[in-house]
Amino acid sequence: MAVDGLSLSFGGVTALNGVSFTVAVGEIRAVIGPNGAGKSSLLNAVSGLYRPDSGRVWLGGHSFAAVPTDRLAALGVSRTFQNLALFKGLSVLDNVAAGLTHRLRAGVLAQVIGLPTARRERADAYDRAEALLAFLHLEDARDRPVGTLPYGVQKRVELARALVARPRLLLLDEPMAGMTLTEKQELTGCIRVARDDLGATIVLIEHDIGVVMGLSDRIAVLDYGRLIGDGTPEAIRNNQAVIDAYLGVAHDLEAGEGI
Amino acid sequence: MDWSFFTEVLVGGLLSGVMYSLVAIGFVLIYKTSGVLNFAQGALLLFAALTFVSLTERGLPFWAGIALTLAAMTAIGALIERTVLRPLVNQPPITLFMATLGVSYVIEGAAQLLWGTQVHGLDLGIDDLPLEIGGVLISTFDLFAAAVAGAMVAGLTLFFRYTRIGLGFRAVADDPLAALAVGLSLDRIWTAVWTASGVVALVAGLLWGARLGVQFSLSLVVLKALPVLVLGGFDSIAGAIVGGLIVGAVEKLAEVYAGPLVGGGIEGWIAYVAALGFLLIRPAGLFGAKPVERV
Amino acid sequence: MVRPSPTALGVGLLLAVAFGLLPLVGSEYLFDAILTPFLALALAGLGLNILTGYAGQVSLGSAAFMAVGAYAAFNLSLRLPELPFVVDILLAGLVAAAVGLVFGLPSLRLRGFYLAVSTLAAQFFVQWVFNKVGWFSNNSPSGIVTVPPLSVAGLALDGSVGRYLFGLSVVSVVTLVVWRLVDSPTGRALAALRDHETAARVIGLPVLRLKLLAFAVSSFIIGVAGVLWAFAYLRTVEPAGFNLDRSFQILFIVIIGGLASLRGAFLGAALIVVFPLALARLGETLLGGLFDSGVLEMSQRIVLGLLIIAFLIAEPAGLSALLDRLWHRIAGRLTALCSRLCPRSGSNRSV
Amino acid sequence: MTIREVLLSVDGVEATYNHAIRALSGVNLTVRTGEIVALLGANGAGKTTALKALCGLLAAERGQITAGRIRYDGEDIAQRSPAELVRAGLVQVLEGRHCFRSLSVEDNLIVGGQARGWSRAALRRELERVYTLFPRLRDRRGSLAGLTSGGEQQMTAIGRALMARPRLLVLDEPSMGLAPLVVESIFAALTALNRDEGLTLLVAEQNSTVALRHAHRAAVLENGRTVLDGAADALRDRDDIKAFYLGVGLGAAA
Amino acid sequence: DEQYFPLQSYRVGPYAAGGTGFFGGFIDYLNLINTRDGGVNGVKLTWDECETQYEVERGVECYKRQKSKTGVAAWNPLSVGIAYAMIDDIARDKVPLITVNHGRTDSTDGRVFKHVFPLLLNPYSESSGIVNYIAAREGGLDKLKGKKIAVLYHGSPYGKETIPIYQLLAEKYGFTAEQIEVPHPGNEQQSQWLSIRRSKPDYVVLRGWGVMNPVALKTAQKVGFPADRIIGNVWSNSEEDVIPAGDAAKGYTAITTQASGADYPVLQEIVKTVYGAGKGNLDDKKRVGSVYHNLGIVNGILNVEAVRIAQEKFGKRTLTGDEVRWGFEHLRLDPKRVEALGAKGLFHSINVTVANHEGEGRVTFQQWDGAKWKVVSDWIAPDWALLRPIIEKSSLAYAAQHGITVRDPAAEDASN
Ligand SMILES: Nc1ncnc2c1ncn2[C@@H]1O[C@H](COP(=O)(O)OP(=O)(O)OP(=O)(O)O)[C@@H](O)[C@H]1O
Ligand SMILES: Nc1ncnc2c1ncn2[C@@H]1O[C@H](COP(=O)(O)OP(=O)(O)OP(=O)(O)O)[C@@H](O)[C@H]1O
Ligand SMILES: [Mg+2]
Ligand SMILES: [Mg+2]
Repeated sequence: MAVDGLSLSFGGVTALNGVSFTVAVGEIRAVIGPNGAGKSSLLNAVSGLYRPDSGRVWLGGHSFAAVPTDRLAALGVSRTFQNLALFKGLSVLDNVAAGLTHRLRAGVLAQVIGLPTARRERADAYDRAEALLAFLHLEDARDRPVGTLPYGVQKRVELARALVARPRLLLLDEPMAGMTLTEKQELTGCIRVARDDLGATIVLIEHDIGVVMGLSDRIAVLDYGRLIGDGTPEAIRNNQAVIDAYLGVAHDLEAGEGI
Repeated sequence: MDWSFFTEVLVGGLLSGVMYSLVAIGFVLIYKTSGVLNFAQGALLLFAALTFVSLTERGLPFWAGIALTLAAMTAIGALIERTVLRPLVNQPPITLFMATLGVSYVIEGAAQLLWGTQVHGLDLGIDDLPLEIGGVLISTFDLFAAAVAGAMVAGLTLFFRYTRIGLGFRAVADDPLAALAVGLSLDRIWTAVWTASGVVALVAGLLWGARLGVQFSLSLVVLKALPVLVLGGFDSIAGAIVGGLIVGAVEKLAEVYAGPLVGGGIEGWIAYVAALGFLLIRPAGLFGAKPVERV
Repeated sequence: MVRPSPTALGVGLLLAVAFGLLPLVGSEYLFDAILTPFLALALAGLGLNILTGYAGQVSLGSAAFMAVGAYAAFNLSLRLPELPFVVDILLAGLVAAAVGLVFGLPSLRLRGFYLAVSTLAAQFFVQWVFNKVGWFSNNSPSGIVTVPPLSVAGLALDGSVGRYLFGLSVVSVVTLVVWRLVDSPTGRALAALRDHETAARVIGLPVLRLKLLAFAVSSFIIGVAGVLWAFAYLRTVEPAGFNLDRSFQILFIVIIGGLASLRGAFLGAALIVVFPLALARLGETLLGGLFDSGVLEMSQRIVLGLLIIAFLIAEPAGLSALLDRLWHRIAGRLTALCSRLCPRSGSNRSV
Repeated sequence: MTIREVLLSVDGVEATYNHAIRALSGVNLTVRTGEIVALLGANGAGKTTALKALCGLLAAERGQITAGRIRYDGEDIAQRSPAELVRAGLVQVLEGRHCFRSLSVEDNLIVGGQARGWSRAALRRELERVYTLFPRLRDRRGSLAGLTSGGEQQMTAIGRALMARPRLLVLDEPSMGLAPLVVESIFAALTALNRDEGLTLLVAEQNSTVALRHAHRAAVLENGRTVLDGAADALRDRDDIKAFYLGVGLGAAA
Repeated sequence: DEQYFPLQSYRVGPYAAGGTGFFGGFIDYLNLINTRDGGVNGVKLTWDECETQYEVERGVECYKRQKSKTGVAAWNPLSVGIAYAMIDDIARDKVPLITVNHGRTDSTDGRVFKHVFPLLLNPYSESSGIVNYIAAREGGLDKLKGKKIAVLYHGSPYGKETIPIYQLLAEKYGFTAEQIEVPHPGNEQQSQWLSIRRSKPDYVVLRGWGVMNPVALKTAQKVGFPADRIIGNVWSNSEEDVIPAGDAAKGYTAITTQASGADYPVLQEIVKTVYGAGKGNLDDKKRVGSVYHNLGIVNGILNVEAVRIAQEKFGKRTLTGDEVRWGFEHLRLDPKRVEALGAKGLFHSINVTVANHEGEGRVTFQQWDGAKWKVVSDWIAPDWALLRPIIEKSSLAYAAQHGITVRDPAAEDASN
């Protein structure tokens, strides 16, 4: 994936201002920056929810001025949202399995009648969903409607839904907000596994610097819609512009101590 | 084409439209503070008109009748807040919508139980003799109604613009839980709004009642108000008046000029179809707030 | 499945009673005044539930689709008498689905009450067409049509029991299909759409197709309910019978019964059909001598309104959820009691 | 620390949702005037529920308190409406950024001050105070809150609560989604308010490191029950306790 | 012995005014017979009300509920929709169905609709009666030539029913009929009346219902159309239709089969015997003698007399429905008998036969003077000869469709 000269503004506000950077295959790419810097807007542009004013988005060899959201899943891209976007009325399992629905080939009638292909597909989907529940330790919540779960658990369900389709590109918008340290650590592990074993390329927005530093291969830093830094965690940690705009004094880093 | 006739139809349509706006305003008030289509508005209208007529028929003078009816509407507003809205705070709009349906049953039943099912005449003392202006007939009654509606809209618009209460209203509709958390008195706001929409119902009920007679069918005038609402936007008072004008004009012109081609009677749905077509271009009506959503 | 679940057992028992026992013991009044309308309305509720409960689109025009189904079946049986009636039903459903599709198009852009009010266009337009175009009512001067006696596959079903059994069979089959549908990935996709449209788009669900599908399937079922209404229940229909009140009645069934719950449609329909009758009967026997029917009726209206509110307050998710909760509580008590009496036998419920 | 009067006491509170799901089964908590108290616990421990319960907001979520007592400022809050509590200075910042979506950021703040009925001038002053705390909000004052970024919404929600000039500010996960600098400045500002104006704070936080650094005392919830209640510095230093209840040590070990 | 009248009444909803008046009058008359005469030849009259709200399904439910009682004499639903829905069952259960002043026009042909009785008037004869009245006002049927009559009808099956007959009458008498629909419920008629104002008809026939009537009169005033050139049909002729219109209704004229007023002896007796004993059905005594109340009373007279006539033949006991049907088929009340019943001037006469279930009722016209109705015409006879062939065409088609063998009146009369 890559973005090239992406600009986007809302009325008077410039959310993105000529942002260009690339994400290599198999990389964990973090995007950080102060609040309102345009991180989420970037993901939204990449997933077609916002239409950039100028610039292009490259996804797996295709270039788009505006990414067609409907084709996103088919392109192997999945994402999570900053403000939970779960299907509240469905159970955890169904939420996760929904991530696979676009793969089903059987038509409505076949599903209703229960043709063998439809049944097989469906069973497959649920098997994979169950496997992910196990992976993210969500088995206990399997049949609960997600609306009644604690915030942190809902975040994990969302991640599971994004992972279930084995995306080639995974866009994560603050997946660890509202989690305890233990859970963050667990999740960090999961994200690594997703990259190493499932071969996903990952773009990660996160405010927990400890997590970001420990997990990512390269970090892009946004401020007021501009890319103000781009490089390895080490380089970023010592980039004065980034420190001024975002990191602040050193002791903040202890937020993610232990990683 | 006969232009003076055209003007007459147009003016007549616009004036009828204002009558629809009168009803629509009541809906807007409730929608603004709870995001719900208040199905009981028709029942409120019936109740208000019926109460007023029955009181004056029993010999009460006009203003005493108005005062007593107002008191009744306030009581109803408070009662609804207490028994319906408070327990259902923070529920999805569809649930509240159903609850207003329940409320409408209760009010309709109570109104008729209390005052009977008879048809009453209502004379507001405004002669409805046609006024001829430049060859175009205009109804004095409609002019009067338009003036009342105009005054009401102006008053409410000013009220919302120059008081902070309007802000509170929108906050409640947006997120009742957060509104509670910041200390807005939902009980007072809701009571006030339901009472206000009761007052609007009284005004609309009197004007419509003078036209139709005070009877059960009065509650059906809400069907005229619904397309007005979607056209103008559910949450805009100005929208209610502009929507009313448009609906009235479209309806009359369509019936008079297109009606004969298809056998007439299209007035019953043309407003809905027109509103629908319009919505496809502007999904939140003319002045309605677009839903604010982002991920 | 090795062991039948309690749900399956319950449904089986219910069907056995409905098909086997009731026809033997029921009276004409029971069939004609209670069960048949109950079945037709429950079916309509089921149809609307797909649209409103599962796909999250509120419609106030259901009665129009019932009318389309009823008049389509009437015209099919009148004009193509050689077609078997079962085919008529399917075709009538399809016609309703087609009309539903057209009036579902705005849902691609509109939401919430804006969509709801715009479905009223269907309500009024369809009623107007049936009133206006004589062809639909076979040029009956009054627009009222009387349907031919019901007969399926050479079997005359024009008695009360026959019509009831016919309705019951149709409802059973459709319910089974609907159950399969909502349980299928497509059904889940509809619910996903309802809960979060953007997320649904992002995970690759065909949002537009799904919405239209919901409208089509829902209208199909409501259309079939219209056929039942006309052929199994009233046998005489007029456009005014499919008015806005009927639409509200159906919506009411769905919401009071429980959105997105198959049981809900039946519970809601039972409430709406049986409750007013029971209330009327009760009022008549208790107070009939004291007040006239109007006063009783008005009091019933008030009671009904209060009940709606009370139910909503007790459980906004509808009767179906209310029953679940009661059942939970009773089951909980029973287990507690049971474990006190016979400490070792654990019970594993699945609800 | 000198013993000060108890501002809030929660006594054996139990709560359920929908008369069915039990969320709290014995929460005890005391907050004294001028204190900063951290409420800690894993996901689903019941922090949010406890905080909603003590602000009278549970009913709006179809929850109910089934046992126990909550006293604020010496009075039982069972009979008080949320609006009265706000007027009495008990204000909560809800979990998950409940902004008024279709109001501008500034209007959100103004609504926050409505319970106080500020005069025009006082309102300006209060707004200024919030804008100084969150300069970002000043830039975005005219935008619809629903369209602003996650962090901006969180700032709006906190600012809105401050507009009511609370005596006891209850914060549910205030750091969520905020950049580290901002978290730091918020806590710094709140601590300053606490120091200078005696603002009492009750903070539920996952980010226990930050929370414990600023808090005087902390309580830990587990499965809807208070399992620990003590001075924050003690907790901060007791790695075993942290490891057990908050799971901090585990990461270090891994 | 008892004879039972199940009443599918409606006292709630949009048509409550009509329902309370009509069923009130009906019950008042039955009460009078019971208290004054001790029933019909000693057979007590009983009844039950079942509220329908004018809804078909409720009417059907009431039918199923009430039919199980013994001694059902006749059904009187006062609703076209309910009547239609009952026709099959009625034929099977063999009980007469009375649709006074309304109902299926073709059920006038009793040879096909054995148990259905649209007594006094059907929509076609009503239309013809109205045209005849207009002709009388203009000074003869030949004066209709070149005139223009607008028919403003309610946008419902009921309203539409007379479209063909007005067309036919227009062709026959050489006037133009402009038929204009008012969509249900009719609370807005600006455009219709503006069209009328433009086309300047000589008369407007108001074929309204419920709220549509006062609105029509008000809107007519608004566009300056004189009320005395508006002629109302039989469901636009009540006090409830004009009172809400206030002054706008002054001069409005409407057809009726029964005059209003409480001066007729039978009404006086009801006031004295029934209301005097506190058993009157109307809450508001002022409505005694109103149009709907009087229609109810006339309907009561017709029902009771049918029972009486049937008793002559079958014995003075509880009759079966089919026996009462026979009574209706021989319901002949000439003006003398009407006078004996204390109803002289209230209604004219009736003459039901096997072939003619309507009974050639005559109509009169009343004008509203702002406070009450005043009769302004003689008893006018519609043009039955013109209508009969149309009716038969329709009824025979129905018979063919439903496999009904058409009865032979001569044979029927001979066999009895
Ligand atoms: N749909 C929109 N309409 C108007 N303004 C928007 C919209 N989306 C984003 N913005 C504005 O664009 C800017 C960038 O927002 P964005 O959500 O991308 O920030 P962010 O980097 O994700 O911040 P945070 O860390 O707080 O989530 C913000 O100032 C925001 O208010
Ligand atoms: N509206 C609700 N309906 C039903 N159950 C609920 C509801 N809200 C919370 N719960 C349940 O109550 C329990 C406590 O949840 P709560 O949200 O209070 O935890 P928390 O400590 O705030 O968690 P988190 O750190 O994730 O915010 C959980 O088991 C949760 O599933
Ligand atoms: Mg963001
Ligand atoms: Mg929480």
